[in-house]
Amino acid sequence: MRMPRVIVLLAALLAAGLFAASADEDGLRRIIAKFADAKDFKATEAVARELAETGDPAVERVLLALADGNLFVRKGDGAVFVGKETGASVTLSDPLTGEKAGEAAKAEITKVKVNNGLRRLIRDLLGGLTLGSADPLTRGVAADTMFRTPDAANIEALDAAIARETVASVKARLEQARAASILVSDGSDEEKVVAIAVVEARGDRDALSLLTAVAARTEGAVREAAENAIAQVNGRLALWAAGQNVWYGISLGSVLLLAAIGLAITFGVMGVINMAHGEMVMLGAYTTYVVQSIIRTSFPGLFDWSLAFALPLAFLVAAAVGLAIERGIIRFLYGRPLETLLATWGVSLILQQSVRTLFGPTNREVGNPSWMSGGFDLGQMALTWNRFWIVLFALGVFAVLLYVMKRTPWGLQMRAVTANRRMAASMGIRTPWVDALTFALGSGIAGIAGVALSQIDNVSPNLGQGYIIDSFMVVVFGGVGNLWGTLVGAMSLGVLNKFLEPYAGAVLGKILVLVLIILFIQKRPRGLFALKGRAVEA
Amino acid sequence: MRGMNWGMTNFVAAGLMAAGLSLSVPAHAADDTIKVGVLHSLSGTMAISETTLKDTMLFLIDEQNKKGGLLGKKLEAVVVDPASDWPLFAEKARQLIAVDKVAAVFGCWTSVSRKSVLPVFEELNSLLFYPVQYEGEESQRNVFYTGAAPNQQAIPAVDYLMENEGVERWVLAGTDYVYPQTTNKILQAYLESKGVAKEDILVNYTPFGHSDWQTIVTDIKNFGSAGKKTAVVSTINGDANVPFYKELANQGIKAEDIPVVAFSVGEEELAGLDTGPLVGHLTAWNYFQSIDTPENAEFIAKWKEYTKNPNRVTNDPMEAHVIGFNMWVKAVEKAGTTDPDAVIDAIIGVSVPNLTGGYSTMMPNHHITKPVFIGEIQADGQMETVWQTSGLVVGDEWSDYLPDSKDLIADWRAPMSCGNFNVVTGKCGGKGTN
Amino acid sequence: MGKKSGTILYLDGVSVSFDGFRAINNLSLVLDRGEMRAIIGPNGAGKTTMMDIVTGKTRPDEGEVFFDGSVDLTRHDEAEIATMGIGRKFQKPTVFEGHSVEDNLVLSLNGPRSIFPALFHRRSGAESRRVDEILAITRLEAKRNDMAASLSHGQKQWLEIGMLLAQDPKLLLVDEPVAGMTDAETVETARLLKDIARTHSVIVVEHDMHFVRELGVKVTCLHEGSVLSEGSLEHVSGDPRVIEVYLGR
Amino acid sequence: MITGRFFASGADRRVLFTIAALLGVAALVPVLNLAVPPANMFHVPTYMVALVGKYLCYALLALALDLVWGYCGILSLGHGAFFALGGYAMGMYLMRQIGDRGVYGNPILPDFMVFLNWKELPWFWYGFDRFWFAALMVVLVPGALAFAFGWFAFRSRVTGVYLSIITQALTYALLLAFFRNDMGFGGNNGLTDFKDILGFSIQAGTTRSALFSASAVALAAAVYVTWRIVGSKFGKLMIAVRDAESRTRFLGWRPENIKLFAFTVSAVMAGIAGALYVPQVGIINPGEFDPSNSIEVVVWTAVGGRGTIVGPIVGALLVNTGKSYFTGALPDLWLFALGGLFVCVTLFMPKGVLGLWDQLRARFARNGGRTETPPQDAAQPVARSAAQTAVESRGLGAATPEPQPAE
Repeated sequence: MRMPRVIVLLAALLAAGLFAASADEDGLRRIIAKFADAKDFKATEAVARELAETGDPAVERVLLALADGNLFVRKGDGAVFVGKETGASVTLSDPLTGEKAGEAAKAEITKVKVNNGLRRLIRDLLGGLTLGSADPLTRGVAADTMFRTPDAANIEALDAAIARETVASVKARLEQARAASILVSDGSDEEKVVAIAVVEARGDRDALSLLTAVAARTEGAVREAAENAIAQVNGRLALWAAGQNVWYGISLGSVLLLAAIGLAITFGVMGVINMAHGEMVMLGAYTTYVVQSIIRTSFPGLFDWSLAFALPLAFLVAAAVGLAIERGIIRFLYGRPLETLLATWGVSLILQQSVRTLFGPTNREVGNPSWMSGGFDLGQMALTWNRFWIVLFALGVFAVLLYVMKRTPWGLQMRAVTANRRMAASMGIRTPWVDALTFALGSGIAGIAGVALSQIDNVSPNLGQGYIIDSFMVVVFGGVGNLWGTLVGAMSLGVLNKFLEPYAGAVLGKILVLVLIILFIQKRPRGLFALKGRAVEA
Repeated sequence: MRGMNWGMTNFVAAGLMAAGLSLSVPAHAADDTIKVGVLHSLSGTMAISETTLKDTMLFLIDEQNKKGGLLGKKLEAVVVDPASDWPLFAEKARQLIAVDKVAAVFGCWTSVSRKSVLPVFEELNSLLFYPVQYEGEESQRNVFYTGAAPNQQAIPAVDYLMENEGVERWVLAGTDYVYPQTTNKILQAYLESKGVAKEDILVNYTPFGHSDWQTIVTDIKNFGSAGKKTAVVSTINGDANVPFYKELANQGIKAEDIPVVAFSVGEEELAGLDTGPLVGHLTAWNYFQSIDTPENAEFIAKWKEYTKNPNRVTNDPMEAHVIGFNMWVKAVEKAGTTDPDAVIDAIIGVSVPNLTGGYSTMMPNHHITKPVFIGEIQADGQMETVWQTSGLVVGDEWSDYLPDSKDLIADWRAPMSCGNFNVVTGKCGGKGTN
Repeated sequence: MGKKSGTILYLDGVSVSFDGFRAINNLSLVLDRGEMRAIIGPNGAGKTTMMDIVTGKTRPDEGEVFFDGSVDLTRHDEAEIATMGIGRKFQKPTVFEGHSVEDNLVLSLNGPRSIFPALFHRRSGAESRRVDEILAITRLEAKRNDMAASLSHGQKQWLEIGMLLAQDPKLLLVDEPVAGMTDAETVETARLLKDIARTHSVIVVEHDMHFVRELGVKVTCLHEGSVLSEGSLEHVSGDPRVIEVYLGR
Repeated sequence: MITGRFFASGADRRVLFTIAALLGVAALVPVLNLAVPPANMFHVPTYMVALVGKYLCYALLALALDLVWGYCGILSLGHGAFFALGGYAMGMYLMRQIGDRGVYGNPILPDFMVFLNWKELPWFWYGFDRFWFAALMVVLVPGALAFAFGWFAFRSRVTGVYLSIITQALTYALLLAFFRNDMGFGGNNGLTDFKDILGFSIQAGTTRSALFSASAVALAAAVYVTWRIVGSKFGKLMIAVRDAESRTRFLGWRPENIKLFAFTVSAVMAGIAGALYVPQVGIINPGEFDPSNSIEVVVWTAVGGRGTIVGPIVGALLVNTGKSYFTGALPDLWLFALGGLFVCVTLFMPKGVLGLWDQLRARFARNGGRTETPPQDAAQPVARSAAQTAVESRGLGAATPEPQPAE
């Protein structure tokens, strides 16, 4: 299978532009009909290859349909169709022209089965076709595909493409693909050494894997060059890996920050140990689920905006529940922090079981909007969009909260009440309401944290429990009553965790972090940013 | 003064007595029913998986009663909640057997819950049908393992990847508990026996409910970029799967590049997941809801009707309960009694139709025969079978790939009646290798 | 060294600050053996912080603190300082509310302070006599078996002073002993303190000028963490600076 | 001495009565279980023996917690860790007792090590084949951990909520550690499949009864020890530390040592409870380290009445009976009931069931024209119910409870 298929396909593409219709439609139909007889993946694969070898661009429709699992065979007559499932029936269309060919019940047709190997093959087969695409992005992707599956036969096509290419970045990738192809060809050593330099410049994991393969199979100067290049690439990758680790740490830290920041208010400012804090997070996540369910059934077009609707609602739901807990239970227990702890633990059990009764014990599906799916590369670092937005979101929440506390009249009242309750009361501040609203604020923040966490974690009744201990650790480590402490605490625990993980493993890393926190508390019983004071302890 | 003392006595005594009274009430229920114990967590961390199985049992018992019950008596389910608390499993098992006098118990999910109740079933001589895929290395007289042993799930999956996807490099990722540990030990030995080099196997363990997969997914990505086709064999437990798959998808790992084959992800777990990015990843089970047989279609229809929920999914452990329950019914009918000893003797060799178009048979080692299916996850959260074993696979309780268990077999039929018979030394009791 | 001999408490150049706020600023104070001293000053003048420093609760940033002429108090913690013979009464009366008045005193009695003696402790006759004595001094005989929580505010103040006495310290630090007391109680307290001062060195922090007058001892006025004025009450209250920051207005 | 104090106060009488009742049960239950035929109405089924035996271990754990929380003011949210460590020490002994009767017939290695390809016994398993060594470890391991932890924590003056949270971190860290299969404690499955204890089959009725009696006697002994500690001058010091730690310090006592002693004694008691628990339930696994288990223990203590000796025992028995009942009868409601119990006890019954009992008795006595006062356990923390506080605040304008920011 070392046919110069790319050239063939390219030529076919040109031909397609000259002649509107395909030359040998009947031939293609004969091949397509073979899908009906393909009993296993090997047979299907052979048919797909045969199709691609015709070089006819019209086969793209069939192959894409096959890859997506949309190719069907009618049981009655063995005719092959591209189908689109709509409910119980399937809308059929012609595999070549795309003309509508009626509907069929699911029982009347069978799907042409496809597996990963086939999908991979089709991707490679189609890769050549897209090298001449008008979209530079697609051309780039095609070049990368060819880089990963280098083939000496591609060199000519790549040369042609490089000559045509106008976009510098795509051109560079095409050249890398060409260099890769040279490395697997039987070209001269000099040529290969030059190619190695090109590949080395690329400097990513793919380059490394290619170079490793080259080093293993060659001798002499080429091998030496490849080994040097490997060392170079490895060195650079190690630096990037460190950067990647920091990012992971920040990303984990931002999750911790989100989970802990509400607690920093209820625990730090009010001294209330809210063990039901995790359940506020859970309520936020379930609110997201409900919002998404409504949007899915009623306004599917708005799905990308679902989080925007969920945020305020989650805040309100969690804040309302928080308010009810404060008015109903906690206000009777002020000054008895340990008993608050017990009562709120009870509340957390009740909330968990309520959610379990209402929504069932299983995970609920919360989807990522399109702008939170996938990722992008920053140099050799892979960043995912959902983590990226969550980091920004966590910092945003932090900033808003800081603003509320420091710059708004409400924040002023809150701080006044914290500093001197009696004085504040005599100044006309309604302290019970400030307490209640502060608690509601902390709970509401936990609710919006739930919206963010629903994007990366399970939405189940147990969601909150997973975060409660970590949140307490963050607040206590950072220093109670200090929002900045919470920020620094969350980030440093996140980064620490991620730096320990590669050496100690995820479990041991976490244990080490816990032990470090315990030891740290011995050293600084009031946390990282504790306020010093002369207040006599009771 | 004296009144005071009596008050206290009554008080303490009342506490103890309340326990006795409340727990022994069901014992006086009528004798014209056969009781079946259902021991699945309805609260706590395992409720997520086990609640469905409780419903399945109630459904099956309901169906059986519609057919006229068993031995002329109606069946009655006794449901308890061991609340994902392992010692509570033992307590509840004891209660079901000793107080409620159930004829058989269907229950447990995690290995530790099974381990916790084992001594109770042994001591009180009752029956447990355990419906979940597990690590093997066990065969007990009172337990029937209707889930898959490693050779009915893990090994066929690895075979498939090797043969059909040409995988040469393996990541064995699991949650750090016994099932993944043992399965991975077996797989490692198996892969090495197939000529896979040690450095081409990466083993990774994570805690329960692990939610931050960034580092590990990157490791997998890096491991996979060594120029050899790589696959992930995932024994990651329940809850941790959702964030794992989300991270995989977001980091751009596609099934075509690095396929993940999972042993603990079924229809039920996928129901809580946006499956779009997972399409093409694999699962290995002995049953899929999507399997197109008349038996399965009928079962699914009845199940949806019973639960009054058209979206309710079915999964592999449910099928295991169906098989196990039908086997027990058949064995009781054969023995003419629910007496455990009689049932244990009668059930071996009992064959009942499974939902995938064949028959499953209870083997002398208390494991059953099953077909193995490899499925690809589809966008609708269902699996599409891409491969299946040509015949039925017999559950192998003692793995052939672990040095200390390769010589062991279990056979609970009359003369041998042993769960760990060593074929080399010819003795019961596992001795011989050390 | 010479300056320190004969003193029970010697503070020189002591400073301490919290988060940039200088609570005590270059404070120097000397108390002779057997002397009773009243300390006055507005809120935030550093009175309580000074006591914290003497009793080991707060470490000074700089300066010398000596007890009994030779013991460097900055090197010891609260419990050690207490066993050396410095007793402290808090501003807010702090007694063991869950214990009877008698038990409060028993726990305060001078004696071994480690675990096992406490575990196997049997009360001796001498201890019982001492408890009776203190109950008499503090006029709490009738309340002997009552829970400390049930005492009135004034009685708690007295109980706390009684606990100090039971400790048999060389130096007593008494923070606002008459806050919340009736006039009659105030007079009684003054009498009690004067009584105590015959055998002990005492520092009294108080706002109540009548009470200070009643004590009739040397007065130190603190302001912003350092000594503003020192001398007889007449001298201090006549000091224009004192009038400006504290008495006047 | 005991007789002299017998009539001293209601609280003491209650304690002595509990000891007597426990010893009585210890003697009687085995007879009723083994000698009385099942048909007889006085027969105690084995099922009940196992169940109540388990409760007694829980009661001992609750009592241990009460010693530090009720009397010394240290709210430990990690007492389950000491319980589990004691349990593991016993479990390791029982594991070694299996000998070559494990499924693989390996005379040295426990089964879980065999199938994970361990080649030799880890060093920390040495010695556990002897009962005396295991018994020593039951006491020593929790004690040493508590001592080391307390030594640092109390010396650094980590108090109140902070202490509670780091005790929680402690048990959480241990939970994660014991989950690791590499630790050599059987991972998630823990230790199970026990056969013998001291040569007696663990499943035999006589062994069960003996274990039950041992639990009852151990609880009685613990009640006695706690009672003597609490009644001594040291006990008064513990309460003093609880109510006014800095006052104690300024009197020259070292609160850190007082707490350390109480914490260590309590951990040892918890360890013994765990050791008695394991052979009766037949399994020990890392789930026992779960922080929520430790919090549940706190609830038993609170329900029964903290700062009393009998309270935690009553609480443990009551809550667990309720748990056994509800998880069977109304599985869905169990968490609601438990959660509601938490809330109600803290709001309306700060002195627990025992406090409520005394209150009701006092009212009954008043109505009946008698003047008997309820036994005042001097050790009860000064706590008021929300209802009381609400009434006071309305009527007298007294201070309402207010939030105090954690420093």
